[in-house]
Amino acid sequence: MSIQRRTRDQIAARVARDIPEGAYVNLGIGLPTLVANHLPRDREIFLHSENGILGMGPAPAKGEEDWDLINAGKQPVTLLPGGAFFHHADSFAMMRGGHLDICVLGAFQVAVNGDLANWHTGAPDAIPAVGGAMDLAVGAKRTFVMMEHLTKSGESKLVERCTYPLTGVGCVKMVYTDLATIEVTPQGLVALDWADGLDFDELVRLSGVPLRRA
Amino acid sequence: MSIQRRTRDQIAARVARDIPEGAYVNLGIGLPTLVANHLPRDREIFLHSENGILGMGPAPAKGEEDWDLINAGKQPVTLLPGGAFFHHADSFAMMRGGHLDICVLGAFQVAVNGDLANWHTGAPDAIPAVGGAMDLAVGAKRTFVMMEHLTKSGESKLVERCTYPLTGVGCVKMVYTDLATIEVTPQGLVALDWADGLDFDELVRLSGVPLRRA
Amino acid sequence: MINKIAASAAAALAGVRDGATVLLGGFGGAGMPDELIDALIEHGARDLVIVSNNAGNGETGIAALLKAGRVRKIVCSFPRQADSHHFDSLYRAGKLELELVPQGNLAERVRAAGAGVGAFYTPTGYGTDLAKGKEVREIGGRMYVLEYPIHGDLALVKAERGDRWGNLTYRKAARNFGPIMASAARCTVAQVYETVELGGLDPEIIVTPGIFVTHVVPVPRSGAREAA
Amino acid sequence: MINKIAASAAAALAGVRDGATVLLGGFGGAGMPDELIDALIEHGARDLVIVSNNAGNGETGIAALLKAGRVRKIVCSFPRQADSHHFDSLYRAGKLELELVPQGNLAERVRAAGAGVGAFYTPTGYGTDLAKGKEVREIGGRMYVLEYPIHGDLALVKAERGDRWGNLTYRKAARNFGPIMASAARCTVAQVYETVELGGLDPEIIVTPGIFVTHVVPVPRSGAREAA
Repeated sequence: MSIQRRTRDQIAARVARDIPEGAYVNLGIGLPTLVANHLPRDREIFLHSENGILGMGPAPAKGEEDWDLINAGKQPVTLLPGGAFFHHADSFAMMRGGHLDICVLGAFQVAVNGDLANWHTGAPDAIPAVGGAMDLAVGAKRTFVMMEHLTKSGESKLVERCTYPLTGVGCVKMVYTDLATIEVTPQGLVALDWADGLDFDELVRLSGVPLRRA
Repeated sequence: MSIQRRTRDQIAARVARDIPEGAYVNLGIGLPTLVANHLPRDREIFLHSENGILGMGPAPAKGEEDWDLINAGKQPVTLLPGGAFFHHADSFAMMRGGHLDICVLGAFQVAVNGDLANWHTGAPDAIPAVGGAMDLAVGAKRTFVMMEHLTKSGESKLVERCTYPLTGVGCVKMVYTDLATIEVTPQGLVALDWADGLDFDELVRLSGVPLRRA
Repeated sequence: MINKIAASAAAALAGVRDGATVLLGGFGGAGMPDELIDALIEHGARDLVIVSNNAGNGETGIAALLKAGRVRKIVCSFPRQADSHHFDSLYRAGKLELELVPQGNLAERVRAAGAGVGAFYTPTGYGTDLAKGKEVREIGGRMYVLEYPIHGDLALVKAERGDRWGNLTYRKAARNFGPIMASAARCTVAQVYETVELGGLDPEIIVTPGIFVTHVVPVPRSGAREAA
Repeated sequence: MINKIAASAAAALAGVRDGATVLLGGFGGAGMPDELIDALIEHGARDLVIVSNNAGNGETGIAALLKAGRVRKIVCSFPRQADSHHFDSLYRAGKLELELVPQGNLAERVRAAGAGVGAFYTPTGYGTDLAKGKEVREIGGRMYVLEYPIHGDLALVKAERGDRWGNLTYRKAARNFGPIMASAARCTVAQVYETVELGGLDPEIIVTPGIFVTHVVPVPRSGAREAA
């Protein structure tokens, strides 16, 4: 059987499974925003947006957009009944103060010790932009990463040591990819589950770093 | 002519003369609260209370007291139209951040360099209580002191060096007493005006510290 | 469904342990969570560290907690009041430790705990006995004292209205320390006079978002104390 | 009588000097004081240091200020956007200095300026290139970076309603950086869609009290830009 790589929606659904009712969660821009579509409707989860929103709801219907009500990616959103607005210092106090249970971020690389690189390729001509990534990475109680397992050229994004500039030191707790779900533990990386048709040894080979079974 | 000591109300009125329209002002507990009664009605002045009020109005009519609306001395007050409530961190940010133009405090002693002692006699059996005095003393743009010139035993409260524990270092700009109005300058104390019937040389003698005429 | 509205104050405080650091909202009587303090006395926890602006007066609230002998230490700015006799006598007898903190440093230290700030430089208190032994630094020609956050195990606050997600509004100057105390504890319990449906609080006027609140305890608006 | 409502944006900005540090509210387009930025361009001040979350996109707001060649340096967290071509080309040509700051450190540094905090220890950025050369310290087993306040000569913010004392309310997530920027500058100018009589804003819902505001500039709600 060939490897059944998980689609972006399947990865998002896998992340959603690990978000319990009542959790305060920040979904980073890009891939992580997909997770919102997979949170079960019967589970109350509080979505935080760095620009001063708690209780963020889904995108508005076409024609109903309010440009004073946007998310971190500057896309229109809605507010659930029970939601609240606050200013930026208060919003980042929620992160830095450890009040968010989970944040989900994209990544270029995750190291075996939980180091995260997701903001800058380090290329000399790249225009750097960090936004709230560094605050989220170290502020949330648990930082989840959602990413493709391999780069376009086939290299593993799980690394011994990040070669891209760091976003945070030792901050990643879980990694969700198209190939596997991996927990970062003090004893190293532990694979919890992996794609259908993928052999564990093959996962280790593709990952290029030590990996244990749960 | 004998010395016409200024009454508490006369001192308060003298302080009020130096508070311009539009000033943001905190009146400390005790003697300084009298100043509010002497602010001209045609002058808009913003009174701040440390417990989260800006735009504080006069005491309510008897029977109209609202115990959720009290001043720093825990006495019932009112709120003017245009007033606002905020929490304690924001309230002290207004002080510490230099947003108050003037605060008026009582004092045990003021030193020639502007050091202030007003929170503790240092007596071994005294129960210390500092409240917001230290924050106000160093936070306001200009700190005014309102006090009796002499202690009950006739010693000057203007001193070369405070013997009571300090509230703030070099923070006092003006001193208003029953005998005189004195400015604290980098070149020393300067008497701006003094009580009727009081000779300047007598004021210097009573003060016990170097004093210049304006 | 998330419902933070507790069955009772006792239920909300069931997990409190001996030795806990308890942050209390309130300035004088305004915003003082009297009913929650009564429940804390009922609960029986001992060796508490109390962080609040005042040290109680009369016979209720913090004074009652002191009288019951439950407090090991109090961190506050203004313990001395007209009728703070329970504090006064325990303090004079050496039975109560006091950490006196300038009010703005108290507020900022609590805010720092809630905001994840490791420490901060404040101009308040520099050169005074209350900064003795503390690290100082000159920044931009001005002298500052290094102060550290005050974290709570428990915060008790009095709000006006709340909903099942824990969102709170306050009333007038009873707001005072409530919002920052609520942000700085592992468990925050708020007493409210009114609970409303989700969406019943305008999202523009929520002062404490529910993320800072663990339990909401409704109390009657006109208790015996109010009538007294 | 105190009346902070200005005759025009131009009048409110008359005192701006070359080289000023200008704090701008807004996150993307929400809360961006476009009309005040237009007036700042009209005013002609040069060599400005701009502090804002983004570095402008399209042809309006900060992008227009950049295009007009008035900015020497920009302090922000997220300059790169889909159509941030004016920033991109100036930056690549070495004509614009960039200080990149993690968004939460940016917010906290501005808040510290408004609150009179001399410096603070933040966990954000520790061990990264953005903390290179900065002082670090271990506090309670965690590593922190020392960050300093960002003071402004001028702050421009977009609010929703204001009164003649300068009290402000905001609308939804357009609040973002507005309140902290307003608190951190020597002169703060707020554009509002509506001015109300004193007392027309509920004292419980005023987000920026007038103490932080120098001038209030009414602007029409449905300008050409909104309709575009």
